[in-house]
Amino acid sequence: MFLNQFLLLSAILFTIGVYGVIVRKNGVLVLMSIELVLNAVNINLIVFSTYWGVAGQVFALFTIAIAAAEVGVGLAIVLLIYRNQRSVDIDELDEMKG
Amino acid sequence: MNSAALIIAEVVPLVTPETTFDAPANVVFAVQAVVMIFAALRVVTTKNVVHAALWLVVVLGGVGLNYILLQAEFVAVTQFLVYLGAVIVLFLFGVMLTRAPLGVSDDLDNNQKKIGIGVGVALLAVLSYALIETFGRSELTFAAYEGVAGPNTNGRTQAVSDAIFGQYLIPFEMLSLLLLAALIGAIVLARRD
Amino acid sequence: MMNFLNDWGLVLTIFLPLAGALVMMAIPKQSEGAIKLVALGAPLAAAAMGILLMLNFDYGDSENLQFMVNRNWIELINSNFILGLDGLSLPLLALTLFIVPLVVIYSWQHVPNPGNPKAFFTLMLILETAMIGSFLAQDLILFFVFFEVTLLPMYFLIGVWGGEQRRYASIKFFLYTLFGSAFMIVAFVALYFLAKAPTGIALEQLRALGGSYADMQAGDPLRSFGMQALTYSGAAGIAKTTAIVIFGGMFLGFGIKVPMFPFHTWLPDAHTQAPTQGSVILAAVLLKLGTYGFIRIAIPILPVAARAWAPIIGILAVIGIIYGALGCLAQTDMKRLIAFSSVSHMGYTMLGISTLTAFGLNAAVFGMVAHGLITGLLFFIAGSVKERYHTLDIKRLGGLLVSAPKMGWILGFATMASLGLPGLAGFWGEFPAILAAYEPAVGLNVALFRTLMVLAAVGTVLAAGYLLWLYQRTAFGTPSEEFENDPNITDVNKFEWLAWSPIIAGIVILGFFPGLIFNVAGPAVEVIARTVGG
Amino acid sequence: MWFFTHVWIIPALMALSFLLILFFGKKMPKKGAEIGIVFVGAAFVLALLTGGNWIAWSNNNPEGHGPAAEGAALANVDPSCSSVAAEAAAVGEGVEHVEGKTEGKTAGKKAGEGHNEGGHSTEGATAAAPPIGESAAPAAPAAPAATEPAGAEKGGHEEVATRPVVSCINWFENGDQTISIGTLVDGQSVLLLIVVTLISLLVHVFSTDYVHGDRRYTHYFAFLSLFTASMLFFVLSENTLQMIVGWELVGVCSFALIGHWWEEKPNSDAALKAFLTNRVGDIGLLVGVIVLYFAAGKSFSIMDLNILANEGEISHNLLLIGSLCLITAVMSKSGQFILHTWLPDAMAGPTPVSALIHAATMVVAGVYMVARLYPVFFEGLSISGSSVNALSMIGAITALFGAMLAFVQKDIKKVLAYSTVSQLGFMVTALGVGAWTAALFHLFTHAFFKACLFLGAGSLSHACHHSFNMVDDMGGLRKIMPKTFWTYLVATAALAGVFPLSGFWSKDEILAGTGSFPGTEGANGEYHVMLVMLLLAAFCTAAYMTRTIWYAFYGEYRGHGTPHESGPRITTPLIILASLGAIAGIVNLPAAFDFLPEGTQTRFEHYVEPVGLYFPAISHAGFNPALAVISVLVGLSGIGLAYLYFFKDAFAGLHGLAERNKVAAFFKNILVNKYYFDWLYTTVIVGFVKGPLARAANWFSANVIDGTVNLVGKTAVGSGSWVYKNVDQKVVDGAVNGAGSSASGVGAMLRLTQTGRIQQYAALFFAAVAILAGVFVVVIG
Repeated sequence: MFLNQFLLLSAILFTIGVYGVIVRKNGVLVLMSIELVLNAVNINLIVFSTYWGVAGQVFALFTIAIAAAEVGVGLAIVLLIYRNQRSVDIDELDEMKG
Repeated sequence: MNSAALIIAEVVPLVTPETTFDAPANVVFAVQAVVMIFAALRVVTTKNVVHAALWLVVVLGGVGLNYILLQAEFVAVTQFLVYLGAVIVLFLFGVMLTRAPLGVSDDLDNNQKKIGIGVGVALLAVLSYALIETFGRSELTFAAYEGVAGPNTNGRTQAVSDAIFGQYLIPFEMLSLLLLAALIGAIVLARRD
Repeated sequence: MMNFLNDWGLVLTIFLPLAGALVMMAIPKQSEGAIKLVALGAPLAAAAMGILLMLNFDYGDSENLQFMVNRNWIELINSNFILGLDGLSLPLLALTLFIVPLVVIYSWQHVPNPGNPKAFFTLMLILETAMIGSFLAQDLILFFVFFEVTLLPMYFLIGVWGGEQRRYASIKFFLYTLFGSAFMIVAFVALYFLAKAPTGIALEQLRALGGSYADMQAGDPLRSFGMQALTYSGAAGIAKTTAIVIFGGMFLGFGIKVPMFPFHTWLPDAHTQAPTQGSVILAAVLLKLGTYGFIRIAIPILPVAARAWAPIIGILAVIGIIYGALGCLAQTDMKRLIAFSSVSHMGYTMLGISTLTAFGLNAAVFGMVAHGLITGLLFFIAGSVKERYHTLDIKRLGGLLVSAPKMGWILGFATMASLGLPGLAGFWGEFPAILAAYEPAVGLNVALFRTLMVLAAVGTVLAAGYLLWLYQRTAFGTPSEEFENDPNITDVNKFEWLAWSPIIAGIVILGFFPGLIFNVAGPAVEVIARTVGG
Repeated sequence: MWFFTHVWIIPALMALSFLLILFFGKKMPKKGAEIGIVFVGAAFVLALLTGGNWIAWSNNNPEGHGPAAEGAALANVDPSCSSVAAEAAAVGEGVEHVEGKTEGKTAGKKAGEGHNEGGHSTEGATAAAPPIGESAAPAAPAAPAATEPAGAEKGGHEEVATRPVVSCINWFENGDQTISIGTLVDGQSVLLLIVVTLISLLVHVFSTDYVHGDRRYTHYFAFLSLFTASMLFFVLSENTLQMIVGWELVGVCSFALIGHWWEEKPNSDAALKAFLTNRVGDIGLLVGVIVLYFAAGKSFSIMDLNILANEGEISHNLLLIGSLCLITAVMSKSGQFILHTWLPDAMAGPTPVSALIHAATMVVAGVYMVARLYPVFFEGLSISGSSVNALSMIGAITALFGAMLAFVQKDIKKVLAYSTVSQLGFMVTALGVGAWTAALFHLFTHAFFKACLFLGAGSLSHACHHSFNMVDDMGGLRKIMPKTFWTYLVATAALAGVFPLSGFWSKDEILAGTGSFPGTEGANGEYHVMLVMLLLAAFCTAAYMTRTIWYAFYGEYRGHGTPHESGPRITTPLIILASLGAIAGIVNLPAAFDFLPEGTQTRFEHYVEPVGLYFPAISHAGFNPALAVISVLVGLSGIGLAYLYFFKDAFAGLHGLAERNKVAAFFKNILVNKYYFDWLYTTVIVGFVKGPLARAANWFSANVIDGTVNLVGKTAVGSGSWVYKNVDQKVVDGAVNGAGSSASGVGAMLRLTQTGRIQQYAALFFAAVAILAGVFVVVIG
């Protein structure tokens, strides 16, 4: 097997995730896209761990844990926003409106 | 050789491609890769929030599969447990609690599709160019595992645990703190008052 | 004593304010007195430290870094914690240490809405640490870190304590600069990978730095973020085109900060929306990070590219001068006008830099300090005017000399200083820059630069135009009946005196003894000019 | 010697007085006036002492001949100020090329005295070649007996080189150059030193009464001091950089004093106009100084510059460019056409200020600068031997047209203002035609009688409830204000050039200096046009001054209230100035007056005009009786005609002619509207913008240059706002707001600015990352 087949796969996932982050309006969906990105990263970590020793795996684990935390908090925020303005439409978060 | 290559050159001993092509692994990979990509695309394109969550399940599962192919069983297991177990459930709760339209709704994307695509493609192009430039057809050898890995795979898991509780103990503890903080934070945020 | 300074002088100067910030965190919100004391004490301590340094600074040897601190930092990328003070950093260090305490004094009773002095001053102190750090850092990564750290406090200062449009302005400011610095860091990394060890004397100098350079052969990859090392390497081993691209990255990073002509639009918003203290610090110090970066990093490290870029920089600078002036003429808001005048004035600084001559660079350094003092003062006054009149609309102001004579005179003074009146600091930033443009570094297009010189000279007229126009509208005449006998409109109060009189003194003193800066920065910039063959 | 090296004390005194008045003035019993007077008095005394020393210093001059002497004369130039002078002083290999010059020069002077053909002398004076020098030298004894002794005498004086004293300290180092600050003391600077301090002192005294009880009495005196300080600083400058500083500082003082009563918009407008117009000229100053800085081998030092320019070390073109740039500066500061328009408006300031700044001292700064850097202009404009050049042309035009404008003014101060413009034109012309001494001499005399006239006008308005409108608010004050009347009369006569008052002598020298009048010897060139224009100007001058006298002092009182003679603090300065204006002429009697005792002629020339390496070999037009007579006649005829017209009602036909006769009306209009060439100008340039003829009429009445200035201002603001609105806010800014949006059109942009910001930034960010990575990987890799 080649390195690249995994790396390219993760690259694709990553890109898709980015696309999602840019395009999706619904907060939950944005979070999901972020998950995609994180997983892409994890794949890379693991791939290189095959060269580099288990450190890569350890970090992948960390990432997973942190991702979990992030989702937790993220969803909580989304929930809060929803409660405040009855919508999770990020577009309507015009706090930074110019 | 480009400079991205320089970075890697320091850490990756490039391997001469004497091909040890094992069919099953590759076949499996090919299949799940296709599935994953499709699923991932659906995640970001579907008009139904719940479906998106479910497609995400597929992707995450695929990722887990990848880990196995890469002989990182422990991580794979964690992936299944944490993601498929916890995260997805979380997501579904989120969807439910925020009363997201359970059915099809056309209002999930904003008006930046074009840009999104543009950026995505550009990004992909650059990344893949760099990757191909750098690794070309270099083979995947599990060099790092040789030392620790006997025929049984416990060795690797053991190595991982050694690493976590040895070298990376402090980060690990930090992590636990972080999780705690996240927990409290989530509660505080979501608490209705 | 000397040893102590050598080891700790710079570190303390940088981190005393930060320490202050930490202390402040421990103080409860309510006890404002204590907070203000700390807020004033920390910068003063830093200033005292700085004065000690300047007293022990060897002015005969100001082209070399002194009080060097060099510790390992990030071995993996061979980036070290290097600090150093030379003739180029010293004036700017002095400027920072000078301005911040005054800002704090001014804030004594002017903490802008929505109050909360604790947070306000904490941010201010963090900001000072970051600013001083960027002027003293001698390692690209270290510099970058400080450079970026300046963003956050300023972002919050604008975003929380700013005017109506504050959110927009703060985001704009943040993104613009971040955008630029993204290019900058890429340029740095590229240098890290591409720079090679030079040959000849430069190699000797490089080796003399010791550490990983001690036994380098010509052509070895340098793998370093150290400014000195990179300067000695002088972009050896980097193809000219590549060097030009890298310089382009830095150009964006620094040029946006300056701000140079096409990238200036964040400035008026940021200034108009920022609280007075924010504007003052922004104008007085933050903008200088850009120009400083050009002189300290971009030009000496990439001399060849610098020569290629010089004409572009020069042209943009002059466009900035004229354009900024025209922009001023179009303004109806006092603060916005001053902000645009910064664009114009920094144009002179950049023109001086673009000539790549010792004279021009020296003028640039002086221009930075002068502009820092003068525009700082102008923003102070604008703030006080706003506080009294609750508007900065030039049409509605007027008769300031009647309702607040002293403030009117001070405004007049600042105006005169700003339009480059000889005998005041502003002149020494402008005239030498124009002069240097007559004979730019060897190899640059003389005809072009002489044209630029004339245009820049025309710019001085426009400057006089808009500044006097501003002064006539605001200070002369009689106050409009809406402010006829408004009790709020009082003359300069004691805190304002405390904050302003040092600046005024500074402007006059520098105006009559320009040597105070020229002689210190001269040798340092001369070395740089030599590296680019100016 | 002490005085020459410590002359810096004088400006320092005034600066000190400024600070004292500023900080303690309000607390003083006399509100700070006394401080000013004490200090300026002290300064005046010091200046006088310096002057005395200078005369002594030039008298006990070691008899020296030839280049060695000229080099040695520079021994008192601090080497750290002027390297060139230093090396010249150390007489060495630099001598050879000095040789020919000095020979030729002295020879030229002799020839100029002796021979009857100016042409040859000019040749000798400029061509720095020994052969001509030798050919001319022996010719001197063979001159007519009448002029010989004088000639020889003069020659003897001339050969002794002036010994300027230059001392300086290191101001700052920039790059590799050291820029110094210091003082240059020679006849010229000492002269101005005395004039400035004297007039300033008198004005101070005058003001204590005139602006008594003013809103900003203290500030007024503070700025008077500051002005005096800056002017002296300028006068004593050792290098051109210093000159710029002084130049601008006086400018700012004039700004502050013109706008002294800034509550009224017109005043502040006038102040702005003055400052901005001067700024326009300052472009020329800056550029010129820069050019010359590099021309003189990266040195600001006046000595370096002059010596190098003088010895042809600097290319002619550089000098030409430099001098032309500086001429722009002169045009603005010394109110020459076409930048003169600020000067009449500047009369919005208090009258003493007009007298001090806008008549006697500041406005001559331009003249002074030209005189100071004379070699630059002499070589650059190749004044010698030519018949026209930019400087003289501008001067002559200004002199004539300014004088004509003075006719139609109702405001007495405006008359005087235009008269100043015209007289400055005289000086500039003089410099332009090479009559250096004449120019300085006229500067000297003019300072006295013009200051006297202004103060007189002030005294008048003081009596007439601060009105300056002589046509409507004055008249018949002869009896009521005798002191003012007589002083005013004397000064007028001096200005008109009535023999033997000072004005006659200086003006006559200028006229002779044009070298155009047949039989004039030893002038530098033949400037025929100039001579004619100057004569006309002289005529007008005499006439309009008579007119002011008529309106102010004769007829019956037309104002309201009962006027009264002003107090002693006003009249004393008037008397002093008037008497000085009357007698000042004797200091420079023509050399031809050899019936007078030995050593009474051309004292001014002898002490003021430098001789040596740092000054060009100008030659001096001899006194020409015929020309003198003519100029006096011209003056008198001017007075006479005006007298008949106003006093005796002669040519009754002419009275009110303008009302009846279309033609006359037309010509009057021309003057009222300051020449219709403006009209052509405005109609051509902005005609199509103007619209209906009704508004066209307004345009006519507007001063042409004003029109253009406003036009420029408006367009500047307009384009500014346009650029700001469209480019700045839409394009550049829009590019940011709309970043990441490929959507086109403002509508889409607006929508974007309102929604989806966060994600835009995300998009922006990732796009940037992509691009960067691309650059990084592809390009650099």
